[in-house]
Amino acid sequence: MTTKFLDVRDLEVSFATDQGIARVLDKVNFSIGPGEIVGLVGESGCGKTTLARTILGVLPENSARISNGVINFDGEDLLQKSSEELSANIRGRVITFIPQDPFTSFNPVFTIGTQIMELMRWKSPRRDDPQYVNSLGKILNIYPRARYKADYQQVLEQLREVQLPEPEAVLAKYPHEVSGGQRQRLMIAMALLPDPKLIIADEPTTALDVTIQAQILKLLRQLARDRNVAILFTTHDLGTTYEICDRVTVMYAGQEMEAALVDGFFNRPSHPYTKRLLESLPNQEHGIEGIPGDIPSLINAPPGCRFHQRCDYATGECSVSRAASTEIGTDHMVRCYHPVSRPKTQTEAAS
Amino acid sequence: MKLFVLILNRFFWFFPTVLGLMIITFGISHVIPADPVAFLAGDNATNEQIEALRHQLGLDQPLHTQLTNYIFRLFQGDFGVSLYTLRPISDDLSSRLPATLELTLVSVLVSAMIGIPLGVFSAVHRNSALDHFLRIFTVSGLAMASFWFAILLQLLFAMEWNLTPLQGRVESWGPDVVTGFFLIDSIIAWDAEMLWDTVSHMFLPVATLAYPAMATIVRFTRAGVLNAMNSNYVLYEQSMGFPRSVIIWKYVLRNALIGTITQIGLIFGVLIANAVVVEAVFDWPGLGYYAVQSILQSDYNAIMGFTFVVGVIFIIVNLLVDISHGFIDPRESR
Amino acid sequence: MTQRLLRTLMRPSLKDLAKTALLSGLALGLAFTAAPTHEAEAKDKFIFANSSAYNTMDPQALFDVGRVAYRLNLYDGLMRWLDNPPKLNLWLAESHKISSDGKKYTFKLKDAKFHDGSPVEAKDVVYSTERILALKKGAASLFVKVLKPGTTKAVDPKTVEFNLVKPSAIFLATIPEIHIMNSDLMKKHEKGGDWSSAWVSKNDAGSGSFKLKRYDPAKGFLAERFTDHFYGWGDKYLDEIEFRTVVEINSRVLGMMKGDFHGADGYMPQDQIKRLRTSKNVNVMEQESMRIFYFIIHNARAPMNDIHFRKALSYAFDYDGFIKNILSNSVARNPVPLPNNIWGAPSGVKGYTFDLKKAAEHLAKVKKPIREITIGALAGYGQTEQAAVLLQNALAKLGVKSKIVAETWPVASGKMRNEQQMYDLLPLWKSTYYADPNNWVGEMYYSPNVGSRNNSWYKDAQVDKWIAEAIETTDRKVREANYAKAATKVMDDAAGIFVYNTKWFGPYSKKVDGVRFSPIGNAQEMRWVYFK
Amino acid sequence: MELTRFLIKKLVEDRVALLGVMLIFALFLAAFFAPVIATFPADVAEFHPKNRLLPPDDTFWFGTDRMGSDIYSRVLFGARITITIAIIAIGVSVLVGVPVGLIAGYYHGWFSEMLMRVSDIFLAVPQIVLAIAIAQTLGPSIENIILALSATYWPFWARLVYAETRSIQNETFVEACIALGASPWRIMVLHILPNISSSIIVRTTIGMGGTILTAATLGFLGLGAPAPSPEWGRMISESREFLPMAWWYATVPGIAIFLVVMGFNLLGDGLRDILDPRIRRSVSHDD
Repeated sequence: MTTKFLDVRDLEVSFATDQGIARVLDKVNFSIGPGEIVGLVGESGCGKTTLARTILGVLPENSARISNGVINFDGEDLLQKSSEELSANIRGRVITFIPQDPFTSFNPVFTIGTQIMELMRWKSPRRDDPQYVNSLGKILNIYPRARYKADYQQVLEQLREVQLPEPEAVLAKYPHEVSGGQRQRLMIAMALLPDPKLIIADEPTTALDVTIQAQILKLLRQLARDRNVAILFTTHDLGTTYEICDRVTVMYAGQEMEAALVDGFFNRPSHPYTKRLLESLPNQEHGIEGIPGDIPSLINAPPGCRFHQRCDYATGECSVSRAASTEIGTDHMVRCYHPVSRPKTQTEAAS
Repeated sequence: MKLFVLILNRFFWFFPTVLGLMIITFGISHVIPADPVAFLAGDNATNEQIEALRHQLGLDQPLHTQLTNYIFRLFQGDFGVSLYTLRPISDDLSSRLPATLELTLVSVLVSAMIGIPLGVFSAVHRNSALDHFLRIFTVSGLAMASFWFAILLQLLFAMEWNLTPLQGRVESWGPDVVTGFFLIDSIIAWDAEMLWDTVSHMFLPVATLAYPAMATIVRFTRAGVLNAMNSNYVLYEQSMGFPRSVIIWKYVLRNALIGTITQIGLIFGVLIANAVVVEAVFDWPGLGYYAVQSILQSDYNAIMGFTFVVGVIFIIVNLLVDISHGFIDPRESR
Repeated sequence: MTQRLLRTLMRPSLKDLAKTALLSGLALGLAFTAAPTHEAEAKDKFIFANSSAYNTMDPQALFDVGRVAYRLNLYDGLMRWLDNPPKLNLWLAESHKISSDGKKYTFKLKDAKFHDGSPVEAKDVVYSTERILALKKGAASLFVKVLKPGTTKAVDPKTVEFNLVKPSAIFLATIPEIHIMNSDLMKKHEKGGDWSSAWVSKNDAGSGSFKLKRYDPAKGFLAERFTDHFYGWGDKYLDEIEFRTVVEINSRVLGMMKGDFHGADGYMPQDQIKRLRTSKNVNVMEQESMRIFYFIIHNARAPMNDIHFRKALSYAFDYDGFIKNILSNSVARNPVPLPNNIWGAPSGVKGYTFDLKKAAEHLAKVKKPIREITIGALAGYGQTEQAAVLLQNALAKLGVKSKIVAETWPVASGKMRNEQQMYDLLPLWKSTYYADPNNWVGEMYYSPNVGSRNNSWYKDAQVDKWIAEAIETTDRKVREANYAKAATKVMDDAAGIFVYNTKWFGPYSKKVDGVRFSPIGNAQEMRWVYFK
Repeated sequence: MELTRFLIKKLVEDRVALLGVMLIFALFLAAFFAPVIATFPADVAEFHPKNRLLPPDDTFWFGTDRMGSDIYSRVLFGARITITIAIIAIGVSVLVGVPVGLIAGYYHGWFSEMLMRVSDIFLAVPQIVLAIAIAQTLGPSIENIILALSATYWPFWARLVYAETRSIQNETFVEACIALGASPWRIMVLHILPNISSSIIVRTTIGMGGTILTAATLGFLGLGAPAPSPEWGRMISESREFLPMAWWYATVPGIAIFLVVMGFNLLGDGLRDILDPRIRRSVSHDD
């Protein structure tokens, strides 16, 4: 199995709401290998966005609380890092972000150029390159002219790479002056510019219309491959997951249920929830209304597996505790006492 | 394009509004109880003389003729003569306008330069002690009667502690007038003492005018910043690790300021109005002081001239605000 | 599109602007440490803080004591009042002669120069006189009845003669109010028969001891010593005088105490005078002035046309409360329409006292019902309001309703000249315009003056007879007697409520000396003053 | 009416607004019971030159004025004047402004356009300046102050109501009424007015504060009630020539004005947060 260069263990995040404490992430395990594209699938409200934001360290300070867990990234625990350190050395440098809604994620009153160059100013790969750093510049904290030029060139190339026509013109424009698709391409470009190790793409295409979605996704996948950048790709859309992901992790009500390679996931789903999810594929975007009952409230949610109330296989223990995550196939983990389809293990085969 | 339409539209309405203003002032100045002509004619004028003067001033003509004349004269910048000094009012007003403008402009600057940062702070640290303090601070600022506040300041700073001058614009005659703005003129005259004199005379009146203005600015900036901080682009900027200071002071502030700028424009107009009282308290030789003097002398022509001038300034400011708003906010001008 | 272009164009320029602003700021900061600063003026400059604004420099436009300074210091008259009690001195005139019929006054002029160096000649006197009669402003009221336009003649450059319509004993006393203006200069600036009013309201056409250097209606005026002044100068004098308008009384007081001002108006509230006395810089001069405070009563209108009601009014005013408490004894009770300290004032009259019982008795004799009485007051003159309020208070106790109308002086003075519009009562001061009993009782209760200076529509054949006689004759004895009688009669008729005669408390810097007080000039003639 | 019940409930929750309510309540108490709670009720028209300008002590809680009257009592009676001015002036403004706004908003056409232009012109001059001009020409008196204020304030309501009417005009329930052939008046009064009442309430409350300030200012400039009226602005201007000795003379009425205006502003803000969701989202977005 591949080395896990992002490894989330027992992550527990809760939000304070008027009704009470909501455990939005309940002991979640999750990992990504280098250069891997991992889809984080689940209905809206299942906590995938929270997970993304937790990794980035941009949870709303005054309401969210991380009560437990580790986020191992390249051998260091991000949770141990100060927010200053995160924003200076991690965010926008080794981990970048593609937002869900390209329409509102650009600052409306600055030209696109201003905003991209702002990013480059702080996050350009050349940032610490001695040939561009001059001591005075460091003190006065100004953007060295030489580096600016170099960065600007890089930006132009990058924009061409994401297939934006006449990049210079685009840079002079205001966000409201370019189309949604173009904006999302810009977002991708910005995500790639600092040349990161991991891109966190939070439902990057839901705001776009279907035809564009496909292009954008292909583009994203291809660019990631070229540079061997890992992508954490949250979506509620199994279709897109199938198209671009290497691996999938399914979440339900703040718990991860199953994690597997795409092929294993779609062919041998073994968590009851996953199974139902796949069965309801034609209209899966409406969640799984096929299943009686509905998603439990995350506020003082039942202990154990949060799916058990709707699960046909559920037994007493399901409501008491969650099963440990067990490997039931190559790189195929599931957290259930009653996995549905258990393929033969090597030993069984031998005998 | 849109911006041009906006500007055109505003200009299109400029003149009708001014015209309306003229009609209002005319209307008011023609319901006055006492007979201005009798006063103008002097203590011992005979009735014949009064009638002669009335004719000379065209006050014996039918109202509509008078109105048209009035409007024509105003458009030529002729406000008539002061009933008290017989000097053309336009002279008096123009000689006093700079004093008022200087006072109000400085006050606007001060209030903005203090108010905006405070607004941002109280938004960033909302529900902090500072935030709560600022809320009280601003609310009181808006509830304070400016003339009373002015008197309190005088009582403490000038009378009790003798830190600042009590009144006036400068100790003696001020620098040789180039722009009429003493701050600038004293720099042109290269006279440090004069500059300090001017500044020290500004402390109290500016404080009086700037306080409520600042209160408004703080409130609007705070609201604007809070709005912006809950926006997606801030989330994005954070997620991409932009330095917090840059996010707040550059990206959030610019958005928040769109609302604030509009306010500042309106505030400027309001300040010119408040200047009436503040100038009266501080004997600041500007339009307001002139207006109050005219009130004490029942110099109707002067008062109407003042009303008209302030009105026009007010209209122009609003015009500029609308237009500048179009410039600041790119979305306005698609 | 376009405005984006604009914006992109503007952006760098704005940046530069900011930079330059910053740099220049620094530069200035540095520069000012080196910048030259005023050395204190070597000249002796006297700064007077005046309560009312100098709206004009035209000596014939105004005739009030509050702003007499520019008339006294920039202009000269043929004669001038000096000292207290005031004496009439020859000034520009070298001598004067009155014809036996008392109708022709001939003045010989001294050799005097106007500020532009041209000589002061008879034609200038003529011009100035004609101007007063034509403009009918300021002091004109004193002359329109005795002088007809075109009757004043320049016999030769140094001799001028006035031809009166009828003899007038007070004409000489009013001569100082004809301020001589430089006729050539004036005619140069004449516009559309305005007698150069527009020009002279900002400029100086005089021959006075000081010549106008700077004038700003909002600020006041600054004048420098006129070295060629005919009167000549001793070795002690002021080089410059500045009369600055400082409306706010506290500013005047504070300025005096700090030593920024060397003089201020002499009719401040006692509370402030007390404060001034505590200062080591200020020396408060005290002089009995000739400025009586009284209520005009509209004698022609019911119920005031009933003597009993008027007497009731006179008994209903709390003289002691007003003088002792509100004015803390800064003034002297003055029961008649003549200042106690002018000749002709009847001696030993008690006058009315605050006595509600007597008032009630008189009121009982008045035909009922009594309508609501309107008491006027001068907006901005606290004392008139307080007096009015005090009277209202007492009337209320007597069951007489009254309302107070505070209006500005121009409005009030307008109404004072109109029998219908005039208030029932109006408290105000009568200052010294010329130091002659006629200035008071003669102006205020002489029926021919009804509507102009007799604002109480008081008509009494006997009083008229006495005053007429007193104006005609030059016999001091007769005049003295007549004015005394008239004053007493007016008091007995309770034609007005006569309250007090002002004391003048002139705050002057301890540094100066030579201040010369006269009720007419209020010590604002600066040629006598000098720094110790 | 359920709106009022809702308001009361919310206001009790919002402590700041509650403070405002209490201040206003205090003002009305002072006004109504002035004769009772005043220590020297007669001093509004009674003067005792002997105890003139006495500093605060246990007989004269806030000292005495230039006529020797008890300032505490006079300030209480001053509240009556303040209330009268504010209520009548605002009342008239509302009674003029709201109908104008409704009509101009409901009907489209040159007449509406004209109405709005007129109100714009009035808004083009700073209120206080116009008020000064009017009050000055009419001569100093309470009535004229009220007149001046009404004449200058009505456009605010006209503008507001106009905008609100235009905005909800196309909503289905209005169109429904039109379809049902309800008379315009019926629609305006029974359907539109209730829906915009909340913003009118907010504007009016805040307007009160502004009006009181303007009125006091006019009084200070000597355009208000003549002596011996205990109008607050006039008291302050009277006091000036006795400063700094008689500091209490200027301070007390000033504080009175301050508290009252503060009260209306606080209440106004509270109401706005409660009634106007748009602003609530932005202004008080404190998680």
